[in-house]
Amino acid sequence: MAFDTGLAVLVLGVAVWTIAARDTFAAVVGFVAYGLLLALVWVRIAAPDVALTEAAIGSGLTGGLLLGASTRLRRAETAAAGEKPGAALRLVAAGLCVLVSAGLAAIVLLLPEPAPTLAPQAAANLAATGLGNPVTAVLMAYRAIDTLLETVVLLLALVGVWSLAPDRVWGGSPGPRHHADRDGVLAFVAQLLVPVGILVGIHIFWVGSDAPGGEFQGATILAAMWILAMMAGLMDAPPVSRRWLRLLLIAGPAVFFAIGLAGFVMAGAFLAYPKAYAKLLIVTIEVPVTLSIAATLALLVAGPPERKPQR
Amino acid sequence: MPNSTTAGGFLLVLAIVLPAVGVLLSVALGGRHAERVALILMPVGLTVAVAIAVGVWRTHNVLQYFVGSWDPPLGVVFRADGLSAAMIVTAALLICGIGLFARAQFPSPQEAETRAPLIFWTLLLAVWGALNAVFIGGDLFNLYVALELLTFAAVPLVSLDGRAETLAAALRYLLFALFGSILYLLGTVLLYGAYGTLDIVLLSGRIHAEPVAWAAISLMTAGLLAKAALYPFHLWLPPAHAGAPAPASALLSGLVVKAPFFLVVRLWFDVMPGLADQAAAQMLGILGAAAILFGSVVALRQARLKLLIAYSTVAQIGYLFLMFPLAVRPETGHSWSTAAWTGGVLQAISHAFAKAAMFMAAGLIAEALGHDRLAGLAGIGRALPIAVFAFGIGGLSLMGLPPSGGFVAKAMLLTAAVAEGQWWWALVVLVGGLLAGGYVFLVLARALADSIEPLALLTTISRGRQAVAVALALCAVLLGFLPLRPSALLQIGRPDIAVGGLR
Amino acid sequence: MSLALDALTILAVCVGACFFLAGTVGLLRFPDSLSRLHALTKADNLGLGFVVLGLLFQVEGPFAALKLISVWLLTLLAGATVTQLIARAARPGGAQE
Amino acid sequence: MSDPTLYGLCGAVLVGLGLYGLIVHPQPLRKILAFNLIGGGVFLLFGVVARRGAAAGFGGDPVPQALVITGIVVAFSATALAVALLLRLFQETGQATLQSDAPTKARMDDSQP
Repeated sequence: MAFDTGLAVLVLGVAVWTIAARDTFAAVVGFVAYGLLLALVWVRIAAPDVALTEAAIGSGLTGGLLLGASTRLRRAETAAAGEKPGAALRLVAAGLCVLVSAGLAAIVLLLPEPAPTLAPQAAANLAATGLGNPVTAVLMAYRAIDTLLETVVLLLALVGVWSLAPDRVWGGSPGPRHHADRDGVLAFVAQLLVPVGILVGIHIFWVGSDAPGGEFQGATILAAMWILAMMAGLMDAPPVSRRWLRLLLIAGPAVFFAIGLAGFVMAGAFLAYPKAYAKLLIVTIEVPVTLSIAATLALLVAGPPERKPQR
Repeated sequence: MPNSTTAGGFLLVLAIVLPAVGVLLSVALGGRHAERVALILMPVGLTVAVAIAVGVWRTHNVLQYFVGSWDPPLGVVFRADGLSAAMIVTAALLICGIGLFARAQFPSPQEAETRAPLIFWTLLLAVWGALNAVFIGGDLFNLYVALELLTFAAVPLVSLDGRAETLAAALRYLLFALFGSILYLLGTVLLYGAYGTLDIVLLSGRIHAEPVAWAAISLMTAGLLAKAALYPFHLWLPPAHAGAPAPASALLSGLVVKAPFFLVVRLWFDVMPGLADQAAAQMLGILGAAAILFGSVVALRQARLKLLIAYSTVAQIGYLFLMFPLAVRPETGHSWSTAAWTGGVLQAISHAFAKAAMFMAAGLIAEALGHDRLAGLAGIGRALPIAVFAFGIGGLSLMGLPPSGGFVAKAMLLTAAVAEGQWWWALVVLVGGLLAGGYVFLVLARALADSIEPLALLTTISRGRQAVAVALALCAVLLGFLPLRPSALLQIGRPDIAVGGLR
Repeated sequence: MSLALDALTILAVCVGACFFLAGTVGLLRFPDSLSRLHALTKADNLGLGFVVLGLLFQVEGPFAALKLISVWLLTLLAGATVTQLIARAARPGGAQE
Repeated sequence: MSDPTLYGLCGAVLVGLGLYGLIVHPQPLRKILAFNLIGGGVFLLFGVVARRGAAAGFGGDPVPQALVITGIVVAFSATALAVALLLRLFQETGQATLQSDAPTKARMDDSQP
């Protein structure tokens, strides 16, 4: 209990810092710490799968993205900070927010006892999916449609990011070219870390069917390794018009749709799996989905094309 | 309510899968083929939409699909009632029209892939899939994913031309939309915490009038209002809708803002039927009235055609929310509540057609003149008569003059307001109609005036594109021939209102 | 036996915590970036080393032990790299591409 | 007070804090940051709901836990899109603000839609 109270206070403290800090860069650093602490909270409330996702995506990828943006925007940020609204408006806003928080807190205290839960149903149907991790069963079987649409959401976000490229660089590569400094620290660490990271990513993905982990968490680690390799200059970001890249991006959702539609024939419904092959089919979906998500996440961080295509 | 997949339920799956697969194909095949993918899918998707409507009409019951054969609350259900069917058909017709209209603006490149066509055609399909997902979603979290899908498909359309002001408009739109989504999600969390299900039908059976439910519904409604750009959350809409390319404006103003409205209707009439609070409904009505008056007055003062039309969207969205104080009756089965409900939904549909037609006409005018300043419109009525005609009959529906869908919709709201003794809403409807007449005539008077010097058009505008605009405007007119009473199709799937409602 | 192991664990983790504490104090109190980094990395690497050492007495099987040791090694690697990069940026004249 | 309730209260405060940041910060990047802060709070509330539903040998209800994973990924993609828009806006105008649109207005009048 004491630990939990301390942790909650720490989370709140870092959150206040993130909002109140004068410098945007400092606020983002606070946000990264916030994400890591939240991951710890997720472990405390018995959600290790979420903890992994929060640490990898919520804190890691989002933090990296925002850190990069805040350094690029540093000058503009300080200029824009002057437009802060007056004290009266801030007071009204503070009042409103206290009200919202108080209302939510009251509702948390009012939540029914015993709490409604779908855990028994999720457990009862677990055998039909061949999986051991109920969270993966929800993501890949019971509510597979959410995950399927999710992969399309990710793809659309990437299309949206790419759409921001100026026309003259369309088809080119995202971001500045990072030149490899073969003796540099970053290149050294990338050569050492990337193979290990890929192994860890695959491991996290693979154990996901029975233990904490899964395609989103594994894919994030793979994406991070790709980003590291690009930053160290070991490999360049691919031009966005490359056919293999496009196919890699859609492979996951495409296989997901294909097996989902095959469910009409095999199991009598969209996204249904015949019991005997359920686990096999789920893994068949998860492998390309993991690769596609990894590529999408890495390219989302890399941003829109900025260099002219070389023809 | 049947408790398993109904015959024809697979059509609902197709309504989502077809556009989504189209998105994947466009990305994989690249910008040279994206247009073809969309053009092939348009008639197929339209057929599916009509088939869904026919299915709902013939069985006089909801179409339902249990995804993966999992029963709710564990699984996710797609459901199409009469309202969904009407919206799906509207969306399909409009998407087909917008697709045909956009061909000249986003042609497939001959050699290397170019940016704008790839993005436009991919996102057009994405918007379609997302809209269908919203219209048939039976699960609150699945609807959240569908809403996000819609946001990510719609926002890049705003900044397709990459100008600084459209980038700013897109960013502002995205921030509002994300704010709306997170509030919606928060409400969903509270509902699950209290009732242990996200399925709309199960939830409607378990929900009580208690603080948790009030808080959840208020949060979700507030979030959806931000996405629907109801006053005072309208700030993002005019620059975004006016700055986008014409086909995208038609899509955004005609369809995309209707999705959050549709979900507010779902929440108020399906998730908590009979629980809705009169005071809260009056509040929504007041915001709607403010939107009508504010949007119309600001539209009158615009110097640019597309901004004028965008502000008119702000006003017309206001009408949608007048249905809440009139249709929300704790004692259900009152025939006037059904009339107001139907009026609101009809307004959403007829505005979709009319506004899309008007944005298309404005786009053509701007393309021909090289600008869309109202002051320089003189003579355009002679040069582009068909486009101006489309604008005019679209405007008919906005004013609520017969024969038009807007007339039927507004007449129903009006009669309901008078019959229920809430005459102040009737006043708002009438004043709003007058103001709409003002800004439509403002444009028409300028366009039909003779120009002093001969008008030099930058390009010739094909008759085909003008015809698409007219066709959509005529759809809005055709809706005006619907009988002036609650529509039977729209009532399918809502037994609680239909009891005493259908004459 | 298990009591002795527990005692060893507690001892090692406490020593590790002391290093963390020292490192944090250094981070807060030292005047410039380079000496802050100096305090932070030395202390943290040793601190985490002791914590991992302490936990090694509690693990079941060699695989879990391997995992713990690789956590330490990876942190060392990441810490060393980031320190290098920050130090380079903080050096008079700034980062050189 | 059990620990899920404690974290539930924490989540409630986080939502309020983020909301405050979203309203008062003029810089879009800070708004994006605040949006992520709210997201963390909402997800935490969902996690508390999951923890309260611990049953059938599971430490928490797996359904909300899975939905949170989906939500975190959606929030990340939203952040990526918003950041990309903001950086592009900065490239074009040299500013990173949505408030003072005075210079853009003048151009809007004579630019073609």
